[in-house]
Amino acid sequence: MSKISLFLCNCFGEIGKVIDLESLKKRLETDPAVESITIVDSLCMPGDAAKAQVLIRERGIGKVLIGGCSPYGKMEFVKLGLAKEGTDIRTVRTVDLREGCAWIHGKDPEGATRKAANQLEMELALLQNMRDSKDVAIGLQQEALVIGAGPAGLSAASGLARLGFKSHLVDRGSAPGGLLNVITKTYPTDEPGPEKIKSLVDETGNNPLIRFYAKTKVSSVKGYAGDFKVKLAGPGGDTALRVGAVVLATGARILFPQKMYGYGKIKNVITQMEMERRFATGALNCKRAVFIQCVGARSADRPYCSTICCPLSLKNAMRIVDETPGAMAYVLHRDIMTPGSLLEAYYRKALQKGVQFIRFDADRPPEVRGQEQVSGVEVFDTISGVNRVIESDLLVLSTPFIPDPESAALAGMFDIPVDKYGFYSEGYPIHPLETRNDGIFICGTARWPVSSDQAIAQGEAAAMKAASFLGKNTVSALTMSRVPGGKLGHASADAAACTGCGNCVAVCPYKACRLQRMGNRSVSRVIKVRCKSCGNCISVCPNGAMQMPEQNYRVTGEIIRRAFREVR
Amino acid sequence: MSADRGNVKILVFACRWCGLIGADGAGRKRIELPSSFRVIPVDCAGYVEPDAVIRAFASGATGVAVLGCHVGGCRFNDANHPALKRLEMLKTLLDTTGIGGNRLLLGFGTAHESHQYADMIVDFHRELEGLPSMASWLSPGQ
Amino acid sequence: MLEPIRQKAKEILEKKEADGVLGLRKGLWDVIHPHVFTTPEEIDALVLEPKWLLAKMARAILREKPRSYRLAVAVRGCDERALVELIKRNQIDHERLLTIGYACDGGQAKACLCSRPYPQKLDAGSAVEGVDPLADERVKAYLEGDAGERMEKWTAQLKRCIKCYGCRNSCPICVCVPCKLEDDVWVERGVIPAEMVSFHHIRAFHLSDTCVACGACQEACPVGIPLMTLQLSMRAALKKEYHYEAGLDANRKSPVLFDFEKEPRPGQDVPDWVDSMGKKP
Amino acid sequence: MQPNEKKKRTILVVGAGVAGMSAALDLAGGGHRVHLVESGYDLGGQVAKLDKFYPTDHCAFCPLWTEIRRCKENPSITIHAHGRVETMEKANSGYRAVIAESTPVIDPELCIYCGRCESACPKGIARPIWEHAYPPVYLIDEDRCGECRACADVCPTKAIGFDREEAQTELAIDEVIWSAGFTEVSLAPLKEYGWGTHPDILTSLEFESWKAEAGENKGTILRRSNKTSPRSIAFIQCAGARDLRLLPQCSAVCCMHALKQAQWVKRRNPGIDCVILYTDLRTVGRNYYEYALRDFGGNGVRLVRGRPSLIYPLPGGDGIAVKFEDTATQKREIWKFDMVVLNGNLKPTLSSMPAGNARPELDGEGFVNNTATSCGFVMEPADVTESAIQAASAALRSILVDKS
Repeated sequence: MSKISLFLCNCFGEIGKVIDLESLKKRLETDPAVESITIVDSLCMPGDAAKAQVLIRERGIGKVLIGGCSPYGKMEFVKLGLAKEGTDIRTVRTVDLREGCAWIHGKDPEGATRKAANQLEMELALLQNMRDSKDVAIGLQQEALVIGAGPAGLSAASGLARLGFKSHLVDRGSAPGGLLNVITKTYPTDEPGPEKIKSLVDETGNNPLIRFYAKTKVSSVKGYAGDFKVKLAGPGGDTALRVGAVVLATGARILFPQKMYGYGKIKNVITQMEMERRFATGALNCKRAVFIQCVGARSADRPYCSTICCPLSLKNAMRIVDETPGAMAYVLHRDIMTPGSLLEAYYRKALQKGVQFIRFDADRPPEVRGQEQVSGVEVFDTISGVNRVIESDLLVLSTPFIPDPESAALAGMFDIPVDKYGFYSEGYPIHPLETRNDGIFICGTARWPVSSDQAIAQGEAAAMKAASFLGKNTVSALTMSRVPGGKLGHASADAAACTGCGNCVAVCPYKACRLQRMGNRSVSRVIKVRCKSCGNCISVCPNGAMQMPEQNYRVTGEIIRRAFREVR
Repeated sequence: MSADRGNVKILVFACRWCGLIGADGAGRKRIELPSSFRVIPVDCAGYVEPDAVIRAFASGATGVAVLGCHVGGCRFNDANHPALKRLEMLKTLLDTTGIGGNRLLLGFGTAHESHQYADMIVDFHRELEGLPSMASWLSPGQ
Repeated sequence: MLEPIRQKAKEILEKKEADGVLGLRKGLWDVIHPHVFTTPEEIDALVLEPKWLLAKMARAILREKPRSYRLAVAVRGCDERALVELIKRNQIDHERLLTIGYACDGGQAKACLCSRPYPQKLDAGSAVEGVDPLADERVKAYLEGDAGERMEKWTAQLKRCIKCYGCRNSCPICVCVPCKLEDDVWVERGVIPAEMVSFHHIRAFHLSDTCVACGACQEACPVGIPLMTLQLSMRAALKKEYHYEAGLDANRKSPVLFDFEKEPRPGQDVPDWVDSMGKKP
Repeated sequence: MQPNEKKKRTILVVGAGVAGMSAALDLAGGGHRVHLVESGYDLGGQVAKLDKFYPTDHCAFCPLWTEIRRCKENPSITIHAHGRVETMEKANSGYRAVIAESTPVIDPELCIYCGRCESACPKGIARPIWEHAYPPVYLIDEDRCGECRACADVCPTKAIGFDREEAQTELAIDEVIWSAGFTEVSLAPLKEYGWGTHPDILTSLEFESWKAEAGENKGTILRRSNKTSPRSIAFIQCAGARDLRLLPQCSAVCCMHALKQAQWVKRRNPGIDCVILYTDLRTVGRNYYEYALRDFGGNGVRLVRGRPSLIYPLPGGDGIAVKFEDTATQKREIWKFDMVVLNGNLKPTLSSMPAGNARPELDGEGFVNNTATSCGFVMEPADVTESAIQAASAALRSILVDKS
C-alpha cells in the first residue's frame, strides 16, 4: 500500500490560530498509513505547488492528503496546481479545515482541533482504501442522426455537415421543410417561408455529407451516447445505423380549434394556417379582419403561451392593412407577447400602421356574430370597459402549437423525458438543448414553441453541441459527465453477490443499470457511460453487491467509525 | 435516563452541490457553530445509505444529518427524491424503536442558504442535548 | 377446505399444468413436512396446517429445476404475498408459478395479527375479515409511549437476542447471499447479543417496503422478540403516504425507489424545501 | 475529409456570462482555441449574482459554477478577467485584437479571504465579493479609496497593490463573438418612478441581493428604510422599458423576474401583500405561464394591469404611494405600499467600446445584432435558456463564417 503524505496548511495563521496544528501533527504521526506530515504556511500562492511537488517526489509518496481551506475556497486551485506539476489528481484528497472548522469553531479551539483530527482520519481511511473504477473507452461514431426535417432539423443537419460530420436526416414526410413550407411570409422580415430555408433544403440535396431519408421513421434504438444503434423503417426497407449523437427536431402540430368560435360551422372562421394558404393562393379577400389570440392556449387545458401566435397575428394584420386599401385589422388579445427589442419594434410598427388592439379578459371571451357567414365579433374591451361589436368578414383564430403525438413514443425510445404537455424537456435551463440522456439533443418546436428564426438558431445550436460532443474519436466513460474533473467513478455490480432484485434498475435516474440473464438468475450490470455516480443504486442494494470502487462500503464503514474517535 | 448534554455527536452527510456549499458559506461568514459535528461529503444525497446512517448511530453518533439539494434541484436527475423517501422511511423505523426520528435531520435546501444551514445545525445540536442518552442501546450489558 | 385444495392440486397434476405441487405432507409417524407432490395419487397426503411459509422453498426448487419446470404452490395470504414480492425481485419466474390459494380462519388471523388473511387468488375457503394489527394490545404496547419509554421496551427486548439469525432465515423474502448482517462493516461479529442498533435496524429497514407481515420472523425467534411489530409502522406509513402495500401487485415496485413524479404522494405537493425539524427558512 | 481534420480556429469571446461561457465551452469542445474576455472580477455575469432562478425557484449556483469551473479547467480556453477589448481591427483573414488586462487593487489570485483588510480599512470599503463567488475574495471600491494603504500593511499575502500597470495582449483571431450582457440603466431621468428618492424604492436587481438568503438579512424580507417587515410590496413592470424616453425595447426577462421575486416573498412570508403592476404579462417559455398562475392557497401574488403615473414616498416614512389606473376597472387608484420594486431598466452593454475598424456596430437601442456572431442580451433581450441557445448557435456561426 502506498503511503500518504499529509500537508497541513496554516493559511497564514487563519487555521493555526484556532487549530493546534502541532498537536494534530503529533496525533496523526501515529497513524501507520501516514508517511510524513508537513505544516506549511500556504499552498495556494504562486510557486507553492512546485515546492510541494518537490517534497512529494523526494519522498516517493503515492498519495497526498491536504488539510486546508474548503474546495470552494482555494483548494481546487491547489489541486489543479499540483496536477500541473505532475501529480495524479485522483490521488489527492483534501480536508476542509478552514471554512469547515477553524472559522466556525473560533471560540472552541480544543473542539476544533479534535474535529480536525477526526476529519483528517476519516479522509485518510478513504484515501487508503480508494480504488479506481475500471474505465472504458468509448469509440464515438462520427456520424449523427437528425430526426425531423423542418427548419430546426435542416439547420442541425447542415451545421453538422459543414463541420464535417456525416448526418442522416430522417423525416416522415416526403420533402424537407416542415411547417415553413406553407408559410408565405415569416415575421419580422417578411421573407417567404420556403425562401428562408431554401439554401438549407438545397444543401440537403447537394452536400454529400447529408443523407435524407424521406417517409422514414425510427423503429428501434439501442446503445448509448457515442454509439447508438438505430433502425429506420422507410419505403426502401429497413436501414441500420450507428450514430454517435442524435438531434431530435420532430416539430409540433398546431391545434385545430374544433368547436371554438364557430370554427367549422361558420364560414370565414379560419386558423392562421388556413390564412397562410389563402395568402398563397391569393384567395384572401377581406375588408375587416379580426384575430382572436390565445384560442385554446393559456387555458385550463393548455396553460402555456405558444410564443409565435402574437407576432404571427401582427404580421398578418399588417399584411391585410398593407395589401388591401382601406382594410381594417383588429387583434383581440389577452397580452401581446412580443418580448425583446425586435418584436417590440414590430409591435410598435403594427400600432403605427393602424392595426387595432383590443384586450379581452379570459373570463369574458369574444363572441362570434353571424349564422353562416361571419358578420362580426362582440367583445368586452377591458381597457375602456365597454362592450364593442366589431363588424368583420374574416375571423382568424390563433391556436397554439401542441406536441406531436409521436414525440412521446420517440422520447420513450431515446429515454428522454417529456414535460407534462408532451414537449421534450431539457435537463437544466442552462443546458437547454441537452437532455438527461447524453448524446441526445433536442431543438425546435418539439422542445417548446418557437419561431422559425429561433428554430433555425436552435438547430445550429444543437449541431454545435452534437459536434463538440463528437469532437473526439474516443472518450473515456469517466469523463462523460458535465461535472468538471469527470465523475467520482462509476458503480459496478459484483455479479457473484448480486441477487438480481432490480432495485438499482428501478432507482437509477439515468437508466444505467440493466438486468442481465446469467445462468438461472438475473444480475445487474452497469452501463458505465450512463452512470453519473449519484449513488442511489448503492443505497438501495440490499447486500452491498453494488459498489463504487472509489468509496466502497468498507471505506464508508471505516469513515463512520473514525468520525468520533478519540486519541488511541 | 439522563439527558445527553455534553455528549452530542452529529454526523453530517452533505451533498457537494448544496449542503456542503451551504455549510461552506456559513464558514465564510464565520458563523460560530458547535464543534460537535463531523462532515462526510457525498456526491449526492442518494449516496447516503440508510444502513450507513444506522451504522453511525451504532458507532456512537447521537444524531445524523443529511443535507442535500432542494427536492426539485438535484444535479442528478431527481436522484434525491428516492433518497428523501428512504430516509423518511428510516425516520419511521427510528421512531418505532424509540431511538427517535428526530435524531435524523433531513435538510434539503439550496447552496445559497448558508444561514439556514447554520441555524439548522445549531438547533439540531440543541435538540440532541435534550434527548436521553443512547448508552443503553450501545452497551447491551444487563 | 382441505378437499377442494386436494382436488385442485390433483387437477393441476393431471392436466400437467405444473410438474409438481409444493405443499405440506403428513408423512411417516404423522410428521408434517414440505413436499413436492408429483403424482395425483400422492396428493391425498397433502395437509394445510400448520402455517408454514413455502415461498423461499419454491424459489429454491425453481432455481434447481430446468426452465421448463413449472411449480404449483399451496398458499395462504401471506405466502402468496411473499411470492409476489419474490417475483417482483426477479427471484421467481412468474410464468413458472401457479398458486392454489386458501383462506385462513379468523382464529389464525387473530393469532398472526394478519390484516389480509386470504390470498388474492382464492381457491378454497372463504375470506374472513382481517385484524388491524396496530389496534391490537400486543402491538400497541410497543408502539405507545414517548421515545424514552419505547426505547426502554425495545432495548429490553432486543438485548435478549442470541443472534441465531432465525429471523433472517425464516423470512420468506430475505434471499441475499452474502448478507449485510454477516459483515463486520455493518454488524460487529462475534458479539452477543447482536449490536442492537445495527443488527436489528438494518434488518428491519431492509424489509421496510418488502415485509408482507407474515410474522415468520417473530415465530422463529427463540427468545420471543416481537419482530414483526418493528415493521408495522413502516408498512402503515407506506400505505398512508403512497397507497402501497407490499405483496399485492407484482407490477408495482416499491414507491420508495422512484422520484416524486413517478410515485407521488397522493394529496401532497412535492415539497420545495425539506427540513425535518419542520421549519421553513 | 475526416471531421477532426477541419481547420481549428481561434475565437475571441467577449463577455463571460452564461452566453459567453456556453459559447466558449462549445467551441473548446470542438477543438478550437478560445480567448474569453470578461470585464468583471469573475466569470458568471449577472446570473452569478441572482439569488434564485426562474422557473425552478432553485439557486442557479451549481450549474453555473460547473460551467465556470469547466471554463477555468479547459486548456483550450484562456481567460482574461478584468479585461477589455481595446482595439479590434481586420487583419488578413481574421482580426487583430488588443486586450487590456488590469489587476484590481486586491489581486484575486493572492487573496485568501482572511478579511484582515476589512477590519483595517478606516472607510469600510474593503468588502467581501458578492455571496456566491467562488473562490471568494475581497474587493476595494477604488473610487472611494483614499489610498491610506492600511490594508496593504495587514495583508498576509501582499495581495494589495495600488499602482498596477495594465497589461496588453495582442491576439490574432479568426472570429469574435459578442456575448456581453446587460446593465441596469439609471431610472433617475424618469422622475415619476421616484427612484433614488427613498430607500424603499429599489430596482429589481437591488431587491434581489437585498432579499438574498445568503445576504445580510438571511432571506428575511425587510424594508430598507427601517429594517421592519413590510406589509406590502409593489412590483412595477416596464419601468424604463417599452418607454420611448429611455428604453424602447421590452427587456423580456422582467415579467418572470418579478413573478419569481413576488412568489418567493409570498412563499416565505405569506402575510406580505404582493402586487405586480404590469402592462403585458410576457411569459413565453416552458412552464412560465403556469408559473404566473401559481397560487399559494388563494394567497397568491396579485396581478394588476396598470402603469403607474407617479410613485412618491409619503411623508413621515409612511410608505410609498403608487398612483396608477387599473385598466380592468378604469379607475384611478392611489395605493400605499411599504416597498416598491422597479423592473425593466435593463439595457445591453459592451462594458467598453473597442477602437479600430472592426468594432461592433450598435443599433439605435444599443444592441449588437448586425453580426451573425453575437449572442445573449447584447444581441437581443434573453433569459438564461435563450442565451445559452443563442450562444451555441453563435459558436457554430463563428467557425463556419466563410472568409474566403
